[in-house]
Amino acid sequence: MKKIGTRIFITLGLLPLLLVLLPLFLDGTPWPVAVRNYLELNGVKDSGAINLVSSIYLGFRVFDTLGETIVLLTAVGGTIAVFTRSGAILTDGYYNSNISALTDSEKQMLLDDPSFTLAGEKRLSHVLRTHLIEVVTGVLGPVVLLFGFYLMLYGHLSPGGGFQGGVIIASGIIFLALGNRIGHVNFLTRALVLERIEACAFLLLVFASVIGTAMGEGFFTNPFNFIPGNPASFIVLLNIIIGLKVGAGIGFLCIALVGREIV
Amino acid sequence: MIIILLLFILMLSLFVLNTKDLLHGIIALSAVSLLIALLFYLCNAPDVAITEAAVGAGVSTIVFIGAIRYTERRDK
Amino acid sequence: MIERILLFIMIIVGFWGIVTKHNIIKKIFALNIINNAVVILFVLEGSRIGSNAPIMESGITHIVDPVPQALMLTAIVIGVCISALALSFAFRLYKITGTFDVREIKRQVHHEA
Amino acid sequence: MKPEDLLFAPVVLPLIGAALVIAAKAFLSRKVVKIVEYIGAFLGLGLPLMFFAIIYPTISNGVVIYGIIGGWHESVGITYQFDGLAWLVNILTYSVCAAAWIYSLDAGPEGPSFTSVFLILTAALSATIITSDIFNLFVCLEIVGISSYILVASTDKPGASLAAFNYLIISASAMVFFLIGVYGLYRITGTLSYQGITETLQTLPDHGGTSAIISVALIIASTIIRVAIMPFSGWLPDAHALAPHAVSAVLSGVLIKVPLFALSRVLSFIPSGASAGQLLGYAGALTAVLAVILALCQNDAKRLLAYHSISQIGYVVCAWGTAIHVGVASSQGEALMTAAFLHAFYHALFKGLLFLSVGTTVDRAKNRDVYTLRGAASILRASGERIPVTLITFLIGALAITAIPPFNGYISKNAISYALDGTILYYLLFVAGVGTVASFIKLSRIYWQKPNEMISTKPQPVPITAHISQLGLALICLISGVIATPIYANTKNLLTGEYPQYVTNWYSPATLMKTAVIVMLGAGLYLLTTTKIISRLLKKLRELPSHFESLFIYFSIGTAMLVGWMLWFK
Repeated sequence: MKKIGTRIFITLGLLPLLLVLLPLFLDGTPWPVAVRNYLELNGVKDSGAINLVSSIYLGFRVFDTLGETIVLLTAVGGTIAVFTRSGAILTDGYYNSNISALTDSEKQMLLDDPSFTLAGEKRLSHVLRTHLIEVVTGVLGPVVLLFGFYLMLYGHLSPGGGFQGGVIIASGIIFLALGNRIGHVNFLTRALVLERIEACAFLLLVFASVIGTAMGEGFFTNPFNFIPGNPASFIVLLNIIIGLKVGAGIGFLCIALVGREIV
Repeated sequence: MIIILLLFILMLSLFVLNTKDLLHGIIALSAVSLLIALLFYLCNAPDVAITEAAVGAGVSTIVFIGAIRYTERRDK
Repeated sequence: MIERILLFIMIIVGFWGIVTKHNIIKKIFALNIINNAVVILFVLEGSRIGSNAPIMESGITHIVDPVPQALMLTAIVIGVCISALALSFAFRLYKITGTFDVREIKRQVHHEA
Repeated sequence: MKPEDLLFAPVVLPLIGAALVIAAKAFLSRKVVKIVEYIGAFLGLGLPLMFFAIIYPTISNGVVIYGIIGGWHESVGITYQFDGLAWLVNILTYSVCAAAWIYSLDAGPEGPSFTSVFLILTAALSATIITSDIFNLFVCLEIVGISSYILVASTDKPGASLAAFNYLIISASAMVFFLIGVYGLYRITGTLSYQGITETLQTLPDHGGTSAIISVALIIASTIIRVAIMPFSGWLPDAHALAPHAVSAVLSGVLIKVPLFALSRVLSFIPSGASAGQLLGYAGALTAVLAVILALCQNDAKRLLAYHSISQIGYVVCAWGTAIHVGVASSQGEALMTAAFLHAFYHALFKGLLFLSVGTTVDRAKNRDVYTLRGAASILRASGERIPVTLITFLIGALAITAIPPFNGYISKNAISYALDGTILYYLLFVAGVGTVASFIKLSRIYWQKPNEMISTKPQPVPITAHISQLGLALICLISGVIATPIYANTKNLLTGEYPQYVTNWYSPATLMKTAVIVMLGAGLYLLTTTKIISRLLKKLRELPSHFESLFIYFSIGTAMLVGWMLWFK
């Protein structure tokens, strides 16, 4: 009885905000076209990128993107720090790398306790399932990586871009990690390597933002303006930097999260 | 078409919030993300569609699973 | 119009979920849902004014508005970052208290603090 | 290099520092990282102060620097604006952040991760006030938010994680409503820059009508969550009380004020922003009173200080909102705006100082309960503090917050009082002043008398860095109180473009009399709270249950009230 009373009370409390929102959703003012028209005429000429979303994301509003990258960097660092402090041990790659230090029973436990089962789930089929995952992801991993790099490098010409490419690269890295046999580590699936790539890319991004200042063009302007030809070169550069940073960061996060925890 | 997709998204969202099993909720949430990506593709927004598919269905699913992996999956 | 009403219902559902669900993970689900609803709102409404994707290959005119799309790229990423961080707090609280129920966590933490 | 590029120094320099620290952490050994950390902190927190000195002559001549980042066309680029307000808020940010970072060197959370997050937070706070683009404001607020959640949770206390989680969930869902507000504004204006929005709304019939009002109200409400005036402040006490001391100082000193001043640009979009200012002014005055009553109930020393942060931000919001209501260009509005900023700045200094001093004390005494901790002065002496630095700095902070001359709180609180004289707000703030005196008498009791229990182990000595930062802040509190007249004049010039016509006499007999009355009433109130009946009542108030849901219900009702008020008093 008391529970129902609380429910009604909460609903009544939330109602005002939702009522206030309603007029905003009913408002059928036609969507403004001024910016669209401007971009249709001048967008490609100004930024050099055929993909207008890319030209906004990395050209006209690149300062937002810098902020977004910082949010990602902080969130990845913070998430991993909080997980680590709560007793999760970071491992290199998906499986614990120093397997030789374990006793036989612990090894058996590792083999028995499969990858994608949750605590308390006991089924026999899981062993087969891990083998399936190992083979398929191991083969797919490099292909996914290739696709990620394609998206990253062609972001100014076709759908895609640094961020999307970066996320696909991260999934490629996770595929590689899942495809590894126990005790094996790829170069790309080591936590330290990913951390270093991310740190370098962030440093490069911040410097890329101030190169324009040093060249006398202004904050976050294209420093390659003196080269005649395609003005999209700065967007390509930013795409690569952001792609590497996002790929390494998210890959690091995911590997840290699904990495085996032995506490 | 868009309305049907939105109805599906809405139903799946309700399922996400009301299921007793958190793992089912996570999978349904990634299905929501995939449907949203499809919706964006229909809305002529391929860039956002790629991002939503990669981030919503990929990364956030992994993060969610990583969080509930060594905890409990039942919502009592 | 109908689409906006559906999105409005989605926001109600998400907001109601954040407030009334006691399980922390479900609160984060609900946060994801309202974030998704706003992202759809921007992109959907921004696409009403055109019929082509904003990729200016030769001869393309009458494109949709690219600005909301670029803004929503940022919003999607920020949303995921926030939910990852929230999940890490949830994990830590679970390790401390052994439950995801927000009332139970509050009681236990109150005792310890 | 163009001269206006220098404006981005306070944003970019901390970012460079943070990037260097992160890179060093990934590549170098631990000892070298420490050195890079110092370099990064100097780059990020020291060099910008030099930049502010360089730019001061230009800004004080009333020059406002506009521009578009990257030099694109104005309809697509991100605009920025650097004026006197931005200069002042940046000074506030950097002075407190630098002191808190020095304090954290030995006492607080340390290490490269902390330093990098801290530098990122500083850069984002600076960008919040410089930007003049509504979506960029969203991004900046999100960076500020995400780094502050991490900083709150960077201690091992279990409560801190819950506090950080509550803070995260309420402000993340508020930011969704911010985005809906951006949607509404973009739909009717088609632009995102402040100037563009204002100009387009002026051409529309009825200034955009209901949609514009709702959008602006949503943006205001979701930003006010960070400012934490009363209906929206449920998350603050836990987060500020349980965070590490250096972080508490920054959270209370800087983080709750920068969004407020960034908001004053949003309020000028539509004419009904003025009536929103009126409502916020009333809410601020009520907050000042209610929060001080709640502070009087608390038994945890840092939680008491956290409630005082809410109360003092109430003063600031009261003056700020009334200034916007009467019009920033009118003479009362100018005086109020100057007083609001002055109080925000001075509060940042003395509240930072109080958090650091009380933090040092409770760490040595290993007890945070105001009712049981006694004789902290002798405990501090036992820890090797020959000269009672912490005690002195605490007293300076306490005297400043209770508005005793010649410390700075006296100046700013009286500046607010002068400007509000004769209104109901004046009396509300008077009551809040009495409550402040009473609760600081209560808090300062932890230093006197003999320790209740003999401490067997010798407490750790207070590190020198803690002393440096405390003494630095205390010195600024004293100096800025003594030379108040030129500071007031220059602040007024930066905010409004003209110096005051006549010199205010801060030490007039009437004002001194009023201070004496407040102190006496405060002492009386304190004596009253020690009686049995009242103290039982206070205990009841303290143990009132707080629900998670109430945060959202208050947010909902508050937003609806704001919209209703703005629609009613167009």
